[in-house]
Amino acid sequence: MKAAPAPTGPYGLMAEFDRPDDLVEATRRAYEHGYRMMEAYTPFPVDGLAEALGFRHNRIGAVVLIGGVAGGLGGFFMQWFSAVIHYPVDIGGRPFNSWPAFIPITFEMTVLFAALAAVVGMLGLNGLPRPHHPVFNVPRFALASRNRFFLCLQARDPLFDAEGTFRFLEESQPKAISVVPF
Amino acid sequence: MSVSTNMIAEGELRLRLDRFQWWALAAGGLGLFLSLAAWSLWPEQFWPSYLVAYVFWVGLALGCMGLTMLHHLVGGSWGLVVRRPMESGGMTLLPLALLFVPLALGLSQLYPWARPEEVAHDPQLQHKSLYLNVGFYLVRTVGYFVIWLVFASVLNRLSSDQDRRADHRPSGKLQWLSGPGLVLLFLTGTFSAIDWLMSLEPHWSSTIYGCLVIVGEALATLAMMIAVVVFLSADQPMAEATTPDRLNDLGNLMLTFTILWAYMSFMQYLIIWCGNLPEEIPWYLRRTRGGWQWVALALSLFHFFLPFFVLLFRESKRQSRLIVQVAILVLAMHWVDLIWLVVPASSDPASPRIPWVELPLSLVAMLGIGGLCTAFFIGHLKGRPLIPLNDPHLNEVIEHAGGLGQR
Amino acid sequence: MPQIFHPSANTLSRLTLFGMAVGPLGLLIVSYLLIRSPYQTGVRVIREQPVPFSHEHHVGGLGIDCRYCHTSVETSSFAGLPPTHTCMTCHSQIWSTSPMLEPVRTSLAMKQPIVWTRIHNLPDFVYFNHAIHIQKGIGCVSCHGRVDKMPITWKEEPLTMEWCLECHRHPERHLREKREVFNMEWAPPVPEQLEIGRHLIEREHIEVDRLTNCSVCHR
Amino acid sequence: MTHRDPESDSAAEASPVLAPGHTYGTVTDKISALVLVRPYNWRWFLGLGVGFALTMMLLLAITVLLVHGVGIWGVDVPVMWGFAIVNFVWWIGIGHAGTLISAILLLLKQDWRTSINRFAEAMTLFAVACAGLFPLLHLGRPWVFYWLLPYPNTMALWPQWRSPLIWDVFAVSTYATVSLLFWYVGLIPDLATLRDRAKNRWAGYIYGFLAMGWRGSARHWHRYRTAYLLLAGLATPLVVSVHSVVSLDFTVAILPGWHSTIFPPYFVAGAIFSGFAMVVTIAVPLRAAYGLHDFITTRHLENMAKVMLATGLIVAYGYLMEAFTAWYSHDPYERFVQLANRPFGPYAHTYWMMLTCNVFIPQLLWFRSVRTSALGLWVLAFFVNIGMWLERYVIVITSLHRDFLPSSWAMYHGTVWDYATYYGTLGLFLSLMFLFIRFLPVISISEMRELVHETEQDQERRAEQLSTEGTVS
Repeated sequence: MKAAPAPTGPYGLMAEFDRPDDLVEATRRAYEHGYRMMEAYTPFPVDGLAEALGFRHNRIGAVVLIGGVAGGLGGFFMQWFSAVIHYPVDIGGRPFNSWPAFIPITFEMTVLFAALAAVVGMLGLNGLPRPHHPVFNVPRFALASRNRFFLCLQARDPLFDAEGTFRFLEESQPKAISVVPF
Repeated sequence: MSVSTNMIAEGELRLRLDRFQWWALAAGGLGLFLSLAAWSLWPEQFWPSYLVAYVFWVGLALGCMGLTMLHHLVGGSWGLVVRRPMESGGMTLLPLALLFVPLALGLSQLYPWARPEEVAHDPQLQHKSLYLNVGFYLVRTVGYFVIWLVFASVLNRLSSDQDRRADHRPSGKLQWLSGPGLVLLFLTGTFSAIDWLMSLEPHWSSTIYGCLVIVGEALATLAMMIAVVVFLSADQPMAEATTPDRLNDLGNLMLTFTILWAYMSFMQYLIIWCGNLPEEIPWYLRRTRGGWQWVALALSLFHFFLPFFVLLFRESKRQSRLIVQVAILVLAMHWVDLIWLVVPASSDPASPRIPWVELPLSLVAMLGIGGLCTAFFIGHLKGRPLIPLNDPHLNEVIEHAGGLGQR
Repeated sequence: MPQIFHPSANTLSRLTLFGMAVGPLGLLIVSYLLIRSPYQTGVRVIREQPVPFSHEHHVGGLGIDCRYCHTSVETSSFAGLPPTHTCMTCHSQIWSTSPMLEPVRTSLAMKQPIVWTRIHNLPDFVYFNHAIHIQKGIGCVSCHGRVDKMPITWKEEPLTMEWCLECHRHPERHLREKREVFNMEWAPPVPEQLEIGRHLIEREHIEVDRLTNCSVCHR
Repeated sequence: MTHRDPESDSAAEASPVLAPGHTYGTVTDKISALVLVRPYNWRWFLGLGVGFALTMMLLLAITVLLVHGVGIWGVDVPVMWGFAIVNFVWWIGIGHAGTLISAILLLLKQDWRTSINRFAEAMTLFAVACAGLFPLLHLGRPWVFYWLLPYPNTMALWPQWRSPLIWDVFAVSTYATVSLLFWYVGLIPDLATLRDRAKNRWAGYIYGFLAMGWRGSARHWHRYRTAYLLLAGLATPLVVSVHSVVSLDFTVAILPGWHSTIFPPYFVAGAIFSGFAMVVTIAVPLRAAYGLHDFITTRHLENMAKVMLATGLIVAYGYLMEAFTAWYSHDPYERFVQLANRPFGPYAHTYWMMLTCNVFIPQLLWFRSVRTSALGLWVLAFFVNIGMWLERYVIVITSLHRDFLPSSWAMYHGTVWDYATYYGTLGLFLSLMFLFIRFLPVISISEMRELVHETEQDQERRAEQLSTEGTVS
């Protein structure tokens, strides 16, 4: 992470839209224009928006796979180690390595660790929790969780310049444009 | 996708179908001839092989009927491309009903309860003779076929009716019929599995057995339908109808049934393994010793793990080449599964062996019954539109197809 | 109502989540350590006795054999605590007026045994037999430590099931020749201990596999 | 757009999953108002009060239990598994519908799930909490419950991995954890909505803290959706495994009436059956009390009824297979339990009531008029709830009270404390449900907005298609 720019400047400029399609269109335009440090905010997942931002692959799947494999192997190992190596006890003549009986817990541990990996991975990769964020400084941003769609071009983008970017955003005919202070 | 053509197989597809049908017919004839020879030479080894092949193809026909009715009930775009092949698949019960006749001749070779000298020494079998006797067995089998054939022909007739009509009355009837039909099919499927397969070892019983066999049949049917659809979609008109989304849906269904099959198989094994009761465990002893353990291992690897991991990934379900390979693997393993269920039945639980001689016999029987069924199947399929044209859900399904890929 | 949080809330919330994940783990580690600490096991904790009896003096200094006082240790499950008479064999002659030994004399006079504070106490559901351990070659030191160096008796080992099992699983690490059982100073020649142990297991017919059966100790 | 499609005579079109006329704003306002604006009313207080009173009774029953031990219950040799296990299985079964509705229907892209998944998931959590109480209390010494877990103890002991009771510990705790995660992850965007709309400063803090700073970033949504979908994919087999493991508690024992291979799938079906019945039991009054007819439509009721019919038939299949196999196998013990003791023995009335509630009455669901009548469905669901409790009672008690040794045959009856504990958990469930309704959105707001979006898109596409078809012909 680069150091945050001087706290005097704004965080970025934020355009507000009524319809998800307009936001996707504006985002695509900004990306084509060369903007990279930007983020779109919507009240529900909009198809194609992340792709318009140039974001294609999230690594959640891999994280979950790793979690599941670790949980499954760990779960079986735990049972095998304790029943075969650490304290083998003959129960009803069953073999020490009663693998059919170990399957249910192995399965549960696989699911448990995969699910934990999914949630922790999602939060971690998203950089959450983060209750304070500059975008919340815009009063109208409260509508981002209701019915408005926002595009924020950040000041740390090399292409960003307060006036030019403002004009660029205006061309997408947003409902409003606001400065996002730090 | 255009619905402008009448969707009847024409041109290149028709040629390929004709060719395939001819080959199937030839293979079927050859297979049946060889079967006849095998029967006269090794009658004892022949009957289990014939039963395996017979149950394999009946299972596919029943699976086709069941999935057709399931589709009438719950809808979904997956059924669109496979409905007609499934309806034709259900009709193969017609030749299969005839092919049961030789089986009826071999009952005493197959089933201990059909051998009076064995029953005379076995009080258990005497007790069970109320249910397990040749007469009642045949009556039940005839009953199953009557029910199945009635449903298969009604499903086909109403579906064809729909092609020629503007209103949706036949479709409504189909939907109305499918609920009770599915219940009836599930029950007859269960009892046919008990009669034909479970009673091979009349001392053993398992309450999940019917479900297990039915799930295996449904899985094999899905695999077969994927193969059929990919075969058909090499040419127009099906080339346009078969999108990656459809394959994805069918692949997901196959994944579900793969998991269900593994789940039920494992649960039965776990419960019987834990219980370790003398009346139950021999069933597994016969199937996990003397070479059969490797078959069991192969089943868990190639009937479950490999298809499961391949089908888990979205991309692999959307490539027709890959998914067809998985489907063929599943079909082959379903056959191995049936061999595993049937062939060890007559062996001694203390020292079972794999009777390798039966393998070619089984192949011959598969070829004979399968060739005949396939020829009949293609003949039936050729005469009708490959897509149910006036299905009330057709538009919905087409619309939906656009949105499917995005999730 | 945007921006309701101060920037420090970011750190705070992450710390909270981190605490929720690490907290239980820390608790587990703490309890693991606590439960094995003298606080729970009583190892090396000095307990007050009616008479400050010193094994160091009697065993180390005077060279009295264990069996002089603990008479039944070779034949019974219970090692035996000496009756007051045993003390009096000497203390009627020496230190016979020592105020420290007043409770011993009272005990003799009143015919009431001395009430010692018990140091080694196993739960009722554990069956322990001294005799078999002595007979098969487990030295006193193995469980009770260098009693000859204890000015007042303490517990040297935790006597947890985990600890018992360690020896029941690998008796070869602790076995010694029978003649050395009561020898406080005998220490195994380090590299050969396992060899000696295995030899003794064979000679004494110790079935190691069965030593960890539940019913060996829980009868 | 109120364009009506000429082809729209199918049932799906006639009753949509969302009443027309809603926008992103209206769904947000309407649902969040249930939490933020609606003042406390007497009905809510009454409901919570009843739940609270019963919860106090539960606490009393537990206290008495801790003081006196499980002897205050009706359990004794040979029926050592009484109400505790019956209630455990019943509650766990109810706890299946929530996660199942959410997960499977999400995977199947069934958009009607949206308005019922949230409170069904909450129901799951509360039901699992109630379920978890029973085995713990049944331990006899509940305070050493942690002996069930594998941890490095001074006894060097490990749990008995070959025992289904330990599988249960793992299955139920995994299920509770994953359900909680699934529920919470689903709640995050809604908590953000509540944070942004809270009028009250403290409400803002609390919802904001729980929302973790969710701001609806597109990249976040992308990862969020994948994670949520994967959670659903994990939860689906998990749901199946949990009740399968519960069924293994019985089947692994070799008791007649328990040792049956059909148990795992038939228990799972039974769990979904009773779970959906409980969802209906809650959804019908909920939508009446809070005017949620727009979101919980007739289509939802009908779909739930269809699921109940299907799973009920599987349960009936399970009964049939058990009885048939007992007859077929000629095992005298199995035959006695299945064909003599259950239908004609001392607990015959329980058995026939079970069949009536679980098999006979649900056949009414074949009729569309029953499926679409809220009141009719509600009453029917009530019977199913009772029937599924009776099913577990029949399984647990009739197999135990006449086991292999006739000299130890005995009868079993629940005591006052058994009933107090059972009704107490009902109260706990009710209280938690009422608190949930008051403080969290009962319907997923963000998914509702998504549904509005999809509905609009569908309408647009349909309109386009219609106009192009018009030009062709």
